[in-house]
Amino acid sequence: MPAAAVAELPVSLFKGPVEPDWCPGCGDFGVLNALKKAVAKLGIQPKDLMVVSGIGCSSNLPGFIHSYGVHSLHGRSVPVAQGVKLANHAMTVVITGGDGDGYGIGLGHFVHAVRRNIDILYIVMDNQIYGLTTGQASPTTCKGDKTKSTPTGNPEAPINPCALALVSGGTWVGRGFSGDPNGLADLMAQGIEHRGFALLDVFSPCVTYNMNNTYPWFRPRVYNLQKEGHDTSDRVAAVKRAFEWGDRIPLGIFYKEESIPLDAIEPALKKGPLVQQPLRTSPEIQKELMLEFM
Amino acid sequence: MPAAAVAELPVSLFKGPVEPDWCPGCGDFGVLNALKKAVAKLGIQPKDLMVVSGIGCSSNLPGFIHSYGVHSLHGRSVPVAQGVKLANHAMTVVITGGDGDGYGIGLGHFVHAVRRNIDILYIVMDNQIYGLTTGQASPTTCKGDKTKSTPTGNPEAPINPCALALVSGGTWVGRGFSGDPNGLADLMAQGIEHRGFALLDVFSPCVTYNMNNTYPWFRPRVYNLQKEGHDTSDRVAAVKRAFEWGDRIPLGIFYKEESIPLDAIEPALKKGPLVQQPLRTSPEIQKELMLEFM
Amino acid sequence: MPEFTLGVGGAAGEGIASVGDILGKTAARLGLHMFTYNSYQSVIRGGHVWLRLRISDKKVENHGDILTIVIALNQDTADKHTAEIDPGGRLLFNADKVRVDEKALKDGARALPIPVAELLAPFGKVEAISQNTVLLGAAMHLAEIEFATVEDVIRGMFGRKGEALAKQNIEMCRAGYSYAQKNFEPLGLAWKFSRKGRMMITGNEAFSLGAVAAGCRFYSAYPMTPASGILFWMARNGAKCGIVVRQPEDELSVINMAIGAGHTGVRAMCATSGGGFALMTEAVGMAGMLEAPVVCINVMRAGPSTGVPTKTEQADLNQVYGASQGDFPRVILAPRDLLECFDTIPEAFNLAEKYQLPVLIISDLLLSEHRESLDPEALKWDVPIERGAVFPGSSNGQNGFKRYALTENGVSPRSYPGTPGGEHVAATDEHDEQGILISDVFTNPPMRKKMVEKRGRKMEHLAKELPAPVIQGPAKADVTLVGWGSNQGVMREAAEILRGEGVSTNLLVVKYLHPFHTKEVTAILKKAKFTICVEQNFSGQFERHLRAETGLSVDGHIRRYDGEPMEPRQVANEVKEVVHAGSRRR
Amino acid sequence: MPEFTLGVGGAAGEGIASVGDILGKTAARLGLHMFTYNSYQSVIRGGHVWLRLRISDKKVENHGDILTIVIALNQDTADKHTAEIDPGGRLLFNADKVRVDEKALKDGARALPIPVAELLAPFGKVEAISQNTVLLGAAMHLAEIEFATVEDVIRGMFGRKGEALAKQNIEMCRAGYSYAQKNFEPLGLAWKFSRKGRMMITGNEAFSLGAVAAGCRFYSAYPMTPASGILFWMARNGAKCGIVVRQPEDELSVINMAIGAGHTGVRAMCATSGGGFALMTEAVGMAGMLEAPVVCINVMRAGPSTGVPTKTEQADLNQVYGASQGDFPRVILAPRDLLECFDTIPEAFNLAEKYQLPVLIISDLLLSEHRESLDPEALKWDVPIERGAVFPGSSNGQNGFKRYALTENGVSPRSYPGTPGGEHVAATDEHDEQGILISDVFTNPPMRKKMVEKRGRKMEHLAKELPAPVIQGPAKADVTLVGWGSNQGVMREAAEILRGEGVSTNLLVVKYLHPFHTKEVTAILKKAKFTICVEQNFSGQFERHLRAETGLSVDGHIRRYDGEPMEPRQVANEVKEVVHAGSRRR
Ligand SMILES: Cc1ncc(C[n+]2csc(CCOP(=O)(O)OP(=O)(O)O)c2C)c(N)n1
Ligand SMILES: Cc1ncc(C[n+]2csc(CCOP(=O)(O)OP(=O)(O)O)c2C)c(N)n1
Ligand code: SF4
Ligand code: SF4
Ligand SMILES: [Mg+2]
Ligand SMILES: [Mg+2]
Repeated sequence: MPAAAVAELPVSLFKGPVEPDWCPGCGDFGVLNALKKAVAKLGIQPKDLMVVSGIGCSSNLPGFIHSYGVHSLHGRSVPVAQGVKLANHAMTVVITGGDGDGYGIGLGHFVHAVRRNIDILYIVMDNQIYGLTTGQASPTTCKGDKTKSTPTGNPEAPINPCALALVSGGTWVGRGFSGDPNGLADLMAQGIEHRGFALLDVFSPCVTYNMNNTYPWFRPRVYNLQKEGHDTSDRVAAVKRAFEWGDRIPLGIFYKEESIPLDAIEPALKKGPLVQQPLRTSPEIQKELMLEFM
Repeated sequence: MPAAAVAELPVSLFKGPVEPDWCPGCGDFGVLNALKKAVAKLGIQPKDLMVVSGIGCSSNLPGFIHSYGVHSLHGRSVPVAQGVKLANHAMTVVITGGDGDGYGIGLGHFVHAVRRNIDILYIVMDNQIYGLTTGQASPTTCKGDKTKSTPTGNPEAPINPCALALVSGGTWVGRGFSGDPNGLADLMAQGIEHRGFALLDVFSPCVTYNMNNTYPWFRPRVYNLQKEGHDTSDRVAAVKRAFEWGDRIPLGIFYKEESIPLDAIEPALKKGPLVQQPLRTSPEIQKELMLEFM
Repeated sequence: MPEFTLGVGGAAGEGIASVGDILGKTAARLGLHMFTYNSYQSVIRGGHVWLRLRISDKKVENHGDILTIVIALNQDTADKHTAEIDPGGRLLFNADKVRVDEKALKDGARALPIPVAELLAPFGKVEAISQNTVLLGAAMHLAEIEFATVEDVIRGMFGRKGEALAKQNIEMCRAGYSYAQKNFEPLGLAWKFSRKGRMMITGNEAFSLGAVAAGCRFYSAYPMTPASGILFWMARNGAKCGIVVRQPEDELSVINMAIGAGHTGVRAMCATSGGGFALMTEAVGMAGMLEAPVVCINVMRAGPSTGVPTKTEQADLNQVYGASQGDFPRVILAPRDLLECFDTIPEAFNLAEKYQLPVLIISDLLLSEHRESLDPEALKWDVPIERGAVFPGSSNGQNGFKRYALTENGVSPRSYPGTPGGEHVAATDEHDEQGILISDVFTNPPMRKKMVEKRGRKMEHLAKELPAPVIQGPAKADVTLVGWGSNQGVMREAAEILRGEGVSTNLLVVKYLHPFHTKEVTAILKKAKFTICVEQNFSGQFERHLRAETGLSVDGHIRRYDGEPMEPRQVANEVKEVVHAGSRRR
Repeated sequence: MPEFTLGVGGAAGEGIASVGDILGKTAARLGLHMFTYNSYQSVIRGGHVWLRLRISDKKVENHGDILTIVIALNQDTADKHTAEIDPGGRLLFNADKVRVDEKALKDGARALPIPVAELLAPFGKVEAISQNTVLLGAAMHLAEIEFATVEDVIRGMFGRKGEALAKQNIEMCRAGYSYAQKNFEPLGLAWKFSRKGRMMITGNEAFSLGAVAAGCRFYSAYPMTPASGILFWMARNGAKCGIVVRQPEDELSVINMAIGAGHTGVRAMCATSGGGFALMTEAVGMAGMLEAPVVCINVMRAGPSTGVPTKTEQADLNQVYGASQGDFPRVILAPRDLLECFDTIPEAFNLAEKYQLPVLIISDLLLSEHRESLDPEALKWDVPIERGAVFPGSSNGQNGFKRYALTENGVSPRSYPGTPGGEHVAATDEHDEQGILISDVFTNPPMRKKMVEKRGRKMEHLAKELPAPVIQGPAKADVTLVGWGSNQGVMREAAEILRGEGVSTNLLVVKYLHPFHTKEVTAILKKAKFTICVEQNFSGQFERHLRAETGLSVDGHIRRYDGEPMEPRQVANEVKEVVHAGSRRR
């Protein structure tokens, strides 16, 4: 991603063609604003930004930012984004989606993308509910919570996305809160600058269907890891922090390490972005390929 | 599972209708033998045992044991088995499969099954390779290893199945080695007796396609957790152990806790196995249901 | 024949559905017939929601194409629908918020402002959404619906806990009603209320009740519009009906769980929409190979891909027909009306278990989500339950049970897991009679051939059981409309309109898509003078299916694919155009 | 016309493939033609592997149905195949291990024991597998294949590093050769070696080379027989051809990655078999809606479900045709021979990019895995590369680029991500010209209709580009064989046999399955006297497709579904039976 320092851009440059149609007060507004701020600050041109999403309220985000975007299938944003990045690794690729999209139907792709470590920032608007389909339990819905699909309380334990990324070799794992827009923008900028696959789980309350994990519920509970001297190079310590839930819930960077992303070692990308490579192979190579069969 | 103590059965009772067609020396023989031993010891009748698998060399196992079995689709053994268990929770349900099947294409199902905690033992014959399709990299193939699909070395980091189960709320997580048949049978018996979803990852070398993780490679490296005073009630300590790889590789039980499996709290199962429930609803309930619409 | 259609429009979240529910339920209780269709968008708040509720004293099978009363909850609705109101119709609106362009009204239609704020003043500070109840009250007066029954319905909706709330709502509604009584003439519908209590129910709810009647014991689903209604019903009512209800991580898991449960001996069902069904296809083939019974509903919405999730279409036939690789037996059923939603589920389970195969049901947003009145006596709870050949068990504890015995009709007795002496492995690899793989070690071509044929034979036998299609309407007619599934409701009324206009019309609406009644349908079509295929998609998937199964092409077609359901008058008019064009062509 | 067919049989792991490779390559180098088909099982060691290699001095397009020389590497092979050897043929076997029942031999066929242990004695302790090389040597003598060229081939196979090993193998081979020279008469084939060097290549390898010629830059796949050959080739050669090759976690990821790459402006391809394709179907619909180019190959194997993974079948047509919900444009191509495997890839990419849609290629185990000789000059590396309409960029950095502009031919210029001024979101929800969703807030039925029609128009224009099908053989004939894809090879030879026997026969083999040449095919079939559909499946999927597209039914059919490919003589005989039965019916 941007190697040399570049000039900041105005946030307004990223204003999308239509206004977001989220419910008033939805956490996703904060995520959208923070993302615009982050890319503006990093000086990434709209043409060089690709925002990929799945399906869900949160996954509508690419429609609300001026840049390239793919609004793909429910659960498939992660493979689509990896294909985009490998095809043109000069672009900044950001995935934006929901907890159902990424941790439910898309869980396999997510964990494998972490270990594959292609240079992408994955932002999950984790509202612990299926918003767009009007309020069923998601994989991060707390045990016992009542939803439309669990009217007598959810019997399943939630997954722990940050811990999953941490034990799968994640090279950058963080958590934000859409109630803290500046902190969030800052985390996004760091996640984009990180070379490798970065997971940013964001508490982005659904004000319509999740009456448990609301802004007022989060506010007194969240604290900043970086303010408590957490060692971001200690994976086990990071897992321990990721287990924290209840009275104290950590935000910030759990773990980071220098990494060489897959797109930096892939042999076919050595000569530059794939999309810029000529389509013809040389007659020498053609001959070599044929000779193998003779 | 069997509440009262029952008589052991002869292992020969579980002899399947055909001889296994695995390559001579394949680790899966050890797993098959250990499984027969475990169920014989626990006194589970063949009719009460259901072995579910996906597709792969390892997934051929149900064909080689006398019991009920479903040899399902590549990657789908886990949901099929959950359906079986919910339909008849009086049966002992064991899933047997491979690393590609369970941790590759089936990863999402695996992690979600862990958090769902239905009473099943999941045995993965982890040979760190795709055997049946003749030797491609699997999700547990080590970084740098050469395979048919990675002739210049695998650029992706392996996943850590035990750690994944541990951070997803796993209530019983263990690891065995087919080079230690007695230890393996014992782990299987414990995994079956555990009430909840139990993951047993088993090093089961592929002698044909994996020349890195061989019996001689494992033997000097493996050690027994239980012999080193590991605290199986400490989840974070278990994660730390699961990270160990290289000179010292732990076997045994990483973590266990008392749990109430989902099949024990599911309201529709309170009256006994679903398959034994009558199919008609009472006229009172029918009336009640219709009245809701009037 | 008194009848009217009410349209209620506003943004999502403005309480449009509850207006429809209260009025619809009231009508059903009074013994009237109703049909409602809600046109909404894939957005949680905002957008333009437009619900049409048709009420009549004879049975109605679609939302019609008239518009008698419009309740405009916002300006948008007034702007969009004022001009659509029939002559003689009425536009009700909140005089404080909405401005109406009276010039847009048709002759004889009238705009009736309601001073909502004034009427709500006695209630103190209330939520903005309350306007819907006031306007509903006014509409009740216009439509001459008895207020006492409305009171009952509202009370019933809030339940015991909500008595205070119910009371407030009733009074708000009465405020609107009384205001209208004082100021406006009613429509003069001259109802005769039979007071025969009817249910008001959606297609998805009818599927759910059908599942209960069938003895379904396992339901799994992942949320997806327009199939989610079944999941909602099941989540609320499953436990009391003895049904295990699970929402797993994705549709792959959904159907694989259901097949696992079905294989184990319980009746298992799942449902989804097109995109979710795409993910299920591999497992449909598995059910075919394992010979495991499973019932799966694909509720179509406007595609392709995510498409228009809240709009209706009939374009998943190719997908369902072609689901999964290879040749294997499957059944495809397309219920044609609300009652068939109920009846089809026990039928599907009987076929699935007797023939040990996947039964795929095709519905669509229109059929699954519309609300309609239904006689409670019409629901046949006491359906026959046929479970097919089941191995009773034996003391033989050895290998050798022939799960896939080669039989004359292709059906081999199943052994539910747990049955002594019936131990076997059900495998997706090709296998012999015992279930032992023949893909390994020695691929046995003669056995392979026998197994393919055995599975194939099931279809021949099954086909004989299915009721043959019949012509609806006069045996001979100038025009024969041909269609499938949910379009029946609009096709029947279109035919009636056409007959009223002197164009003799009958119709053939197919429910049994596969296996297909090739002989019977061929006979019908060969006799027909002019055939028109009516379907809700772009490419004519059913028309092609018909040709594939019979070799016959229709003379013309009517297709709609903008997401909105067809309307009877529109279809009738198009039929005339098509016939005109077709006869010129000849 | 000298020709012979060698059969080599043994257990998996006994080196059967290498016998075929050495002899096949040698023949190709000498300027002969060859075709080999390996019949194996889904097991890593053991089983019965049976490879047939047909060598001729004229082009051969199938493995034939003669059997001249058999090499029995184990007892099983001798037991199974002794009786199948043609009169005049030879059975070579290891005298130390295998017993032959001479009575089973046909008249004039002979069993020739080779004292393998004795011949290998000079080499010291060698692996058991070495018997294959000795027996191969003996076969070379019988078939009069020049030993010097065999030497070259073996040396080439072991490469520079394996010189010592190569030498040992050559000497082992020579031991068998010399022994046979001394003891047995050769077959008397009287070859004339042109020494025109030919390639020996599989269909999967031809697909791979075709991808290179097309400028494919991204290949993703998850291992699945019989498509894995492409992945193996790509993994080994991708980097040097500038192709990114990835094996992700499953087929869902495979195709979604490829679509992401294709959307971004590189030519992206993926391949799988039926079960994997089932998982890909949802994304095929996504490509249709995003209007993203992607090429995907479904290499069929015997189904349903896991089926018989190492056996051939043509039963995925329904699946590919019906892949994904809704109506959207797609192209389906079925290459009919080895060279078309190569040619079809550039063609597919041109269509995919010019019309911005998914192009689905159907192959099968027979076509993809068989090895055949091929003239290197036949490979057209310099194919036209047509990328379709691409937005060049502009300085306008605002919203407003019309990615989905409504155009006459339905194609809207793409903007590769990274292009200034072309920013837009490609969405799977229905959208307007700019790509803004029309599923939210206000569903816009007129725009929805326009977009469905725009996508639909692409197919009409595309259809005009595709070469029309032609009759092969005489223009008029008593029998017209109709088929598709890989069956062409066997159908052509069957027709030749029939013509030789006085039954005038021609054939129509369809490559362009969708869009379909309805007009042209109808004209051909209407002119035909007696049509027989030949396909490798149970239900007649192509026969039904044909009827769906033309309304025409064939007069008879020949189907095989035991997993083994058809053979020309078998087909010719069945044709006569079908004609006989059919004309009696008439
Ligand atoms: C294959 C498939 N299954 C189901 C759906 C229906 N669906 C759309 S959004 C969604 C859930 C969204 O939840 P989440 O990702 O948490 O997003 P949110 O709306 O909460 O932001 C579902 C199940 C779909 N579009 N595709
Ligand atoms: C959907 C699908 N994709 C691919 C395959 C092909 N396939 C069969 S087994 C296998 C891998 C098996 O690996 P693993 O699970 O590790 O088992 P092993 O053979 O190593 O025991 C694959 C990819 C398949 N059967 N189905
Ligand atoms: S439903 Fe929830 S997640 Fe969706 S827009 Fe509304 S508040 Fe946001
Ligand atoms: S290939 Fe490997 S995993 Fe498969 S049977 Fe042989 S040794 Fe076992
Ligand atoms: Mg969510
Ligand atoms: Mg493996």
